[in-house]
Amino acid sequence: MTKIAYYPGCTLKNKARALDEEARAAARLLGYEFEEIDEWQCCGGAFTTSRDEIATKLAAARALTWARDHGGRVVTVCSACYNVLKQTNAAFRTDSEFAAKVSRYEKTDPPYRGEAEVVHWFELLRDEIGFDKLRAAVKKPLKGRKIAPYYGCLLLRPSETLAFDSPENPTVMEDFIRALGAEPVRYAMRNECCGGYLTLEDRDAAKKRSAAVLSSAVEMGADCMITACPLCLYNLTKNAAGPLEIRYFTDVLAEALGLKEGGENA
Amino acid sequence: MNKQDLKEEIVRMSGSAVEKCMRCGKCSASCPSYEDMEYHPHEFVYLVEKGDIEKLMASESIYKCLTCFACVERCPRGVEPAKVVEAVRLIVIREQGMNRLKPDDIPGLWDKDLPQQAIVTAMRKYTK
Amino acid sequence: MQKIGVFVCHCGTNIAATVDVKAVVDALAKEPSVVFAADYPYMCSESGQNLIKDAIREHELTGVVICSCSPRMHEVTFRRAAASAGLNPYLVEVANIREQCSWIHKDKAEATEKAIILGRAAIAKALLNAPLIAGESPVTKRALVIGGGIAGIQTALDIAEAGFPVDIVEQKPTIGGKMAQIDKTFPTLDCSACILTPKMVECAQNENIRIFSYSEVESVSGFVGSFTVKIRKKARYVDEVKCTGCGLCTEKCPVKNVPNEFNLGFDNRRAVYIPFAQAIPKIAVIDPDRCNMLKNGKCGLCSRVCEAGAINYKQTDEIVEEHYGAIVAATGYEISDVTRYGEYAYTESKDVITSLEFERLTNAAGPTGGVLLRPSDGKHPHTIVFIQCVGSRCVLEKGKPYCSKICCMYTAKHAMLTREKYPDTEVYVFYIDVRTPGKNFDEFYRRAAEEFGVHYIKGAVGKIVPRADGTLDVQAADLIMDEQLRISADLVVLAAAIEPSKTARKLATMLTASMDTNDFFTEAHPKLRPVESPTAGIFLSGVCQGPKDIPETVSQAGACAAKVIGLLSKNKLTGNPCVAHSDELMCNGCSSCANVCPYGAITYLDKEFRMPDRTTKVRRVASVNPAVCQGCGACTVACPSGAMDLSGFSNSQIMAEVDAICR
Amino acid sequence: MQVNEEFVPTIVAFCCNWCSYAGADLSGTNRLPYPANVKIIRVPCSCRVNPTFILRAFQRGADGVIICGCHPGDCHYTTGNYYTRRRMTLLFSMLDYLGIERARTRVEWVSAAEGQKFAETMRSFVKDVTALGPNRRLEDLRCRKD
Repeated sequence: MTKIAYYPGCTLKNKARALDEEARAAARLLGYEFEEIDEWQCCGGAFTTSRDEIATKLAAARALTWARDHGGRVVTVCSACYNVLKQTNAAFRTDSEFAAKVSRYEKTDPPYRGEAEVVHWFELLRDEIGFDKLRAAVKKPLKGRKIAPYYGCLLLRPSETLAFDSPENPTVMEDFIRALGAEPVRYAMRNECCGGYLTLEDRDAAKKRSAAVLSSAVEMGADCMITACPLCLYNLTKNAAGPLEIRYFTDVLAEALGLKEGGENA
Repeated sequence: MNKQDLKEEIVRMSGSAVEKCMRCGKCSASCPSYEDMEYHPHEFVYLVEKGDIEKLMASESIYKCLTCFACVERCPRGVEPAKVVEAVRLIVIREQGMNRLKPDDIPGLWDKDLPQQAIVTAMRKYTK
Repeated sequence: MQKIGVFVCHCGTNIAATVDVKAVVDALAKEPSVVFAADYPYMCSESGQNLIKDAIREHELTGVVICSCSPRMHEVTFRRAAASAGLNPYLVEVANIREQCSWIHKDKAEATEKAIILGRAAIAKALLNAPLIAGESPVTKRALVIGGGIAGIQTALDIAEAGFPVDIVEQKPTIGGKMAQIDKTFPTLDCSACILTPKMVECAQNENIRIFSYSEVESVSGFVGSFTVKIRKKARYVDEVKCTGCGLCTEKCPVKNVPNEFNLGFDNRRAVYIPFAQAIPKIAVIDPDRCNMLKNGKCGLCSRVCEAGAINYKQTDEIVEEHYGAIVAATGYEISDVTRYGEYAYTESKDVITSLEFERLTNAAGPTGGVLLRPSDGKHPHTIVFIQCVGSRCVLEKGKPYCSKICCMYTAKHAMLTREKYPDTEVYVFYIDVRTPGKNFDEFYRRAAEEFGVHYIKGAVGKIVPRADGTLDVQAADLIMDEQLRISADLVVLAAAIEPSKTARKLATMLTASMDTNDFFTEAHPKLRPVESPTAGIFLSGVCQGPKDIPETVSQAGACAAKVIGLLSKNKLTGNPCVAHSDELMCNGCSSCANVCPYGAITYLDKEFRMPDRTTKVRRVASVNPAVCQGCGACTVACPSGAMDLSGFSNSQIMAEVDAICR
Repeated sequence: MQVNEEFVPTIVAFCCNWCSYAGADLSGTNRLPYPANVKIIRVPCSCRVNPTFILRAFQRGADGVIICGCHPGDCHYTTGNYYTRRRMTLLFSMLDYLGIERARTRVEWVSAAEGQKFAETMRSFVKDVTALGPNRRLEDLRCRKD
């Protein structure tokens, strides 16, 4: 069992409890023990790009420092946490002024310089566990299911910093779906924004975004869509009514691994 | 702040090289919020380069950007328009009394399925 | 006693605006051995040169120092002037006070001080100059042209026309290059093949031209006037002499599913093939990766049907060694990889194609017989979107920072021809700028918009969404209308950036010719020597030097040929006298110098020396062949005993410069 | 000698005639400034630079020495810059042993087309050497100017 620092994030402890529990259960089955970071704080959901923003990046900085001192890596499940942690980490690596200010304020010793690695559960699956091992671990292959992967923006962009996958034609979720025995549906809107936080500011505008994503997937014959982001899930279910079932990727993962009793529902 | 200071402040905050823009419009072609904006990504870059920033500060467009980074990803010149939009918005909301979203607004926007993430992200984007 | 003359140039205000020229003259006049110092507005002008000549004669100067522009600019001018006044030209030194001083500094005091120091260093070096006499080397009167596209063809034809033998080395089985794949040419709309193939035939028939097709340059050694080149003739498995080009083998070959490179994979060829009908040489070639006989010995059909008995499965690569006086690089270009721009869905839809693919789809000799059909379903497209600058003018890692120059015009051509041939189509062109400098170019582009109703839209495409019904949803910005557009298209054509051939970098290393950061060959001077490489004897033709269209390529190819002819017309070349020499008394024969010499210019002699006690002793000592030495100086540093030195850049001279700068 | 803020180091730059010397000319043509205390010595190839030249420069009071050659693989004489790289690696470790700070010496590859890079390289080198202060370790006091 490999231990790895784990950053659950706010939503996984509340609205998206299943996302948290299923991710951990699947990890255990595949040989990973998620070790929750002590006293983690909410990442804030968005990385503020402005260089003079320090305070909004402190929560992520603390988690990263903890991860450095506990195995050197931190794994996330939520796309937003992944994005914020990884962009903050990059700021530590490239902006020495920012790094120095944070270290002075936090009194980190030795000063944090971006030594930790931020990985998403998908990256762990792809790069370490391998989809072959996942395929072998699948107890109930999702045969005949046509699943549309929804990447959204947070996992992919900015690609220079995140280096998660190709920003325009990513493949990791397609490979993941194939490993579970289902058929991935390729549709062009898989990397376009769902409307994000705009739903609180201008719900109608957010609806247009979600609708465009959904109709593109439906048109290509999907019967289910998976995402790693609670906000995407909310927008796609709440802001755009459609025939498509929207699920967390951990949900289909748990199902295929036989971690759910009988049902398909989350 | 005068025009030049404001421009320099935005360039410093965003780290964006607005003068590298060659006016191709790929940012605006990529923008999912285009229709909901009065000023579009390429105009943000252009107006900041010209130092004509008050117009942008007064516009609702600064709240419509999703920071989805499609423009940043596709800009062939490495200009990063989303960071410019964010810098203009921050200049506005950092002023006293200019928070776009107030904690008191939240109950009115609440619904039972709304994830915590939506609220924290919106607070971060729309408040100081 | 040395007598040095110092001449400081104003270069109009180029130098004088930032350097106090009079102060430099005054300071340098005080230097030891300086007997004459003067300034002049333009030292390179005739009267400036006369000033130098007169001073040499009048003051019996033994050395001259010119403080002026870069020696790369006018060193030759001043050396010639000195020579005409009876002074050995290698007694002239140039201090670079323009490019490396006045042009980069603003503060006059600072720049003046620096100019004085640079002048002192030049004086220190000049004091240690020795008269040098350049040797001569012969010229092999044969040229090599690397690349058989229109650039290489035109250069070879012009050289051959002047009476010199010339060889073309082409890596593909036929000459013709990209121009052979193009349908029509702008701005006249002549058929590309109709104007190219006569030139290809002329190459084959000209007695002075030899074509090494399906061949590559393996190695290059030597220097201007006498290069030795090894050429690898790849095995075609077909006897070039016996093959008549009848094509029977290509009809009988059972392997039918090899993607046809000439048609960019839109159709298939056989394992034995002739690239296209007008190929030169028209000789079949067997693809060793696909031929069953070569892979596992099972087939041999082509051999059985060949009446000429030309098939030879046992053929191997052959290395030919040849001597040349001049070498022309004409390696051309490739289409850059558009898959790096995932938003255009090139890998996601067959109906997103590059412009070169579009050429094949509209070419009468192409896979569709010249009828424009969608690659996905073979249907006639109604809405066609052209996207300009795909990868060009992109400063990101994946792109090309330069303008590819030809795309605006060929896109206008494609759009115009499409509208002319298929009036039921709607054609859109997304552009950033339409660049049409060239004779009749802008008129041509305007005709596309005005007479043929092509919709030119100022803006870019952000994303292409392939739809379930086979259409392509093109999401774009119209910057003039300030709106986001959605066009449902049947076909999208990407004007992909062009990039230098992938083989160019390797070739440049062999030729020791320099390249820029984009892998285009660098010219000796961007304005005044545009078809020569800084490496003597290497010439540049076509796109390998920078993006250009066919008319420009042909003109440059001719210019390049003229330079080659000028070189080959000479019987002797004056060499570089700044070569290494060894002090026999100090040399201990250790071979360190010979080991580092890239030219094999150093040999060893057993020489008899008189010893102090009147005995004689035979010692092994290094000897430099001045005709072969190129003067790099690697040996001077390798020599442990300090015997090896370099004329013109001697150890003591460089030390003297160091001392003068640090003084 | 006092290290004061006005300290202007003496820098000797050995530049290959085929690449960086032309690159320096290009930075001039493009009016890209770099400090005037950089003085260039033209050599036919970076491999012409004898380690003794560098020692001599330090002995005569230079504060920094930079050698510029063609990019690996681009040498006009095919392999000269590889010799430079090898020789200078050895020399620099010897200088290190002698107590000459590593930042006082540099080998850089600058092509004839890289005027911008030449100017930037010189600016950054001068900045590094200025930060180190005057070279004392190898300076021959008899050669001192003041």
